[in-house]
Amino acid sequence: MKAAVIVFPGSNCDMDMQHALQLAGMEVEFVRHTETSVAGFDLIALPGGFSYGDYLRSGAIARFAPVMESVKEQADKGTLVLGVCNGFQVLTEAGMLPGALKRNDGLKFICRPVALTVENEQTPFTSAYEQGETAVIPVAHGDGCYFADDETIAALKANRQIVFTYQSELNGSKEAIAGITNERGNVLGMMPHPERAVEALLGSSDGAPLFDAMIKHWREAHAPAT
Amino acid sequence: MLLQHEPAPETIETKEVYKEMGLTDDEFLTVKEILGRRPNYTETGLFSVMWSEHCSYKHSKNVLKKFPTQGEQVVQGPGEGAGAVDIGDGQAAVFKMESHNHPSAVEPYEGAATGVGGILRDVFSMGARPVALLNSLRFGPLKTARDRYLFEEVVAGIAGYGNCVGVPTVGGEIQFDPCYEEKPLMNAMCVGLIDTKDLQKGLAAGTGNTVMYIGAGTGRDGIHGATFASEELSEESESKRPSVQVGDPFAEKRVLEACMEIVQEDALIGIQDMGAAGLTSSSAEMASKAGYGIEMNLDHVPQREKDMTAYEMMLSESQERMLIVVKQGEEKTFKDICAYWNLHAEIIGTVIEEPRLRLTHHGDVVADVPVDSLAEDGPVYSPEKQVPAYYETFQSQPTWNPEGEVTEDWLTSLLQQPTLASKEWVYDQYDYMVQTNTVVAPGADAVVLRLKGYDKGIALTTDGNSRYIYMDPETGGKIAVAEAARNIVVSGGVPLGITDCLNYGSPEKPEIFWQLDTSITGMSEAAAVLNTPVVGGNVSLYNETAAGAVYPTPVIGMVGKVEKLAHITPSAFTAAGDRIYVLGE
Amino acid sequence: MKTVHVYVTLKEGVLNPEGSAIERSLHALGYEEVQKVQTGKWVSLQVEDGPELAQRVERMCEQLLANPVIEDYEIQLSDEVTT
Amino acid sequence: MKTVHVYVTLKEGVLNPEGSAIERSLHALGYEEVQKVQTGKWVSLQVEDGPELAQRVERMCEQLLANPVIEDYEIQLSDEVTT
Ligand SMILES: Nc1ncnc2c1ncn2[C@@H]1O[C@H](COP(=O)(O)OP(=O)(O)O)[C@@H](O)[C@H]1O
Repeated sequence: MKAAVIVFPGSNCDMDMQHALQLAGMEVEFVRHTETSVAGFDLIALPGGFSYGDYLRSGAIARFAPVMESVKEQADKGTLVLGVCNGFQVLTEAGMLPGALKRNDGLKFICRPVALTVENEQTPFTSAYEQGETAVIPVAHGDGCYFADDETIAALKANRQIVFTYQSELNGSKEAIAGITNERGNVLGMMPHPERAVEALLGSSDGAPLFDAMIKHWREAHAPAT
Repeated sequence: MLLQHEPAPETIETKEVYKEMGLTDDEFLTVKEILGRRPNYTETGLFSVMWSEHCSYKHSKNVLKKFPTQGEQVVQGPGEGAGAVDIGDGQAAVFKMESHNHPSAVEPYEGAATGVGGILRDVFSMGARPVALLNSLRFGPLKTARDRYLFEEVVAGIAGYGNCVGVPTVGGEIQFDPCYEEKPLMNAMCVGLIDTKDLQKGLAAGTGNTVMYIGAGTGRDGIHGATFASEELSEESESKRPSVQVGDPFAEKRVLEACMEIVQEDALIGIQDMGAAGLTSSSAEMASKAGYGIEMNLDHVPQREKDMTAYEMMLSESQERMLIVVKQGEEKTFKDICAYWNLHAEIIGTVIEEPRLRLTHHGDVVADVPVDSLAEDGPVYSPEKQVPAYYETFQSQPTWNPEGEVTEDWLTSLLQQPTLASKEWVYDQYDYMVQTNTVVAPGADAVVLRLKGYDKGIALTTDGNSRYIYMDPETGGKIAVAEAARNIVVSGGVPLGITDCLNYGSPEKPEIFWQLDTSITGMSEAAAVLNTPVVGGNVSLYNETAAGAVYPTPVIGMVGKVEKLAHITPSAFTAAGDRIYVLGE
Repeated sequence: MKTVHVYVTLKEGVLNPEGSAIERSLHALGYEEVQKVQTGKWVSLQVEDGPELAQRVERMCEQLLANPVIEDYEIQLSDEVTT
Repeated sequence: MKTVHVYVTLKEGVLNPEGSAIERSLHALGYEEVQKVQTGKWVSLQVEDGPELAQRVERMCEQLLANPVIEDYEIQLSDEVTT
């Protein structure tokens, strides 16, 4: 399975994402924001960080990077897209996921491991978790308060697009949303950093099933017809 | 604008303009002697910043010689942007601590942020990739709104900058005491990793080679910041307000990534951060260390503001800039790297045989001075010292032994002291996990990072207890080093080396100089016994207001090696029934 | 040349914790009479005048300067030009 | 009741990386004619009218709303009151 990690100026979890994807067994290539094609990959990962310094709004400027056209095209074709933290912010700004991420309610940056509930285990990203399972995964963000209007929230619920929620109040997110997918289910955006939770040595490996699930999904899609 | 009409050399002398710039009468006379004429305005500025306490260590140079600096493990001792110790497998840990006290007292957010920015550049200009930031902070006891504001904003500034650049802020220490009211201390430490063979130096060598300016544009920020950092804080600091610098961590991240590519180029001869005294110190030091001179055409310096003078460009402390020297003819390689990262990369000068710093602007030579006199031949003072009366009193008092039962009230009241209380509120705001190496997170005695691909790690800590040092500088100095070493050892590491940051009041006061001198004696002795040589550091003097000086506050930053990940020892009790032992006396 | 000021605020119904934090701080400082504190950003820019200036600026807002999911914006054009 | 608007900007000469980032981005989007992008905050509040309103607001700015070390501010008073 081949993964692309998009590097914007200011991305800073690009190498962490690479490390986690490689540990899971994927082949990884960095793709710079100036590239115009990101075709031929099985997964496109938008890493965390502060693309363009988070100036104006987090993700607002990155969404216009040349590479983003191609990211959208590939997503429309069904390629898996994973946006973590700043990557999630870019995906909402780009309109690839509904809603927006605004400043944390407490107005401060929050870095700590948090307990999440897996709300939907039937996605290509979560099939290695149990429904309702607790996963402890770190957050590290200043702008992680998820907002969407009531209709959008209702639609997210109806389509089971809410994938992860925080178990206790963290940043003011509506419905305690920590991660959502698009309607089709192949684009996931989440504020917590699964790539920081793949080795017990660092405190938690609860993020590892997310990477395993993507590989499982890919294997199933590429299984030789028997 | 004000500086457009610069005073003529005669006026500088007769009206004693040099004093406003921080030179003493004697120093000015020395400059005249060196040049064989009166310096012009720009030249006076060059000498005033290079001979400021901050750049020349004129009051501390002699006492710093006491520190042990040698050891088998030392890869780079004091003298470069940062020191380095060997951590095995051909790798070195590169580290340095630096103060940003005065800027943080005036504009706490930006002061702290740019303090982090500066220390990062010190480390990555050596070619090392920064892997950790630590800090050491001192504030008043949080009783006034101003103290709380300073505390919150300094922490926010550290977080804002480090988080954005993507280097984890993994530890630190904080003390609150009335002596820091209105004069907080902000010391930042950075640790980087490098393959020892790739270690860079700040050298401008080889006649005809090209001097390039890299990074963000130059504005009027922080003009005279280096001399500002060497003066007591006073009402007047208010009028110097525009002299605080504003940081742009996004630019720093780009400069960092560009430098990581630049240092891999064979055509690179030398690289140095434009820190305090910006273009002046970087150019003069690089040339002087290499035994060459530099000629620069200031017309080519990227400028953010209109009509900047030579004086302003040379003294500007705009952030996120580097000076590099590259082989003549190979400039394009470096321009291309910087173009991708959207950074300026301009050819601004040439290395010359003659050891002089010669500047031209709009076709005129605006400064022409010997580089060594700027970088090396600054004045060195041996101030008077005197044992303070308070010390004599303390020493003559009988030792106090607490009596009575330890009660719960005692413990709770101790734990309520801000200095002892949990610092979670602070490190919750720092991204201490980015780069995914943090094995032992903030909250323990030392932080431990693993090295990907190896069964080993590094342990890091900052320590200092200024109350002890105030009461007894020599013993207190020993205690500071010993505490740092203990923190490394209990985390599973072997202490390797020290970077220090020495924060004191005015060295021109004999009691204060005594504190400085005596505490260095104590620290040196402990460092020698523990085989933890001092490979770098920083001195911040004049931490005073009308209300007095801060306690003598040396801070020890220590790096240790964790030889096997299995050696890592957490500090929390992990299972009921485990036995508890007390080791030592 | 025209100077354009764009004021961006959070939409009604979107919580503005910064406004409330400032309000609390002002009260703590003794300005108890202050109410309804709101905050926003403003962006000013200089653009050459032209037939479709207003529309152009509106497009800049829709595309970049504001996020229509959570923000409203207001545009003011003026002739004053700073140098 | 008066509505007070406070506009806070960075002082001249203070680096405004946000402004430059927005400017570059607008150029990349094809609005090449845009220049001198600056950003700032605005704060609006409602205060009871009174003899020293202007001075009171000025003090709020100095103490809290602006950071006089690096920022300038401008105050506008108006009668309009939003509910
Ligand atoms: N300024 C700071 N930045 C980051 N971490 C800090 C800071 N101050 C304290 N900490 C962390 O909080 C923990 C406890 O700090 P402290 O109360 O100073 O304990 P210690 O006695 O071990 O120095 C340490 O792990 C330390 O790294």
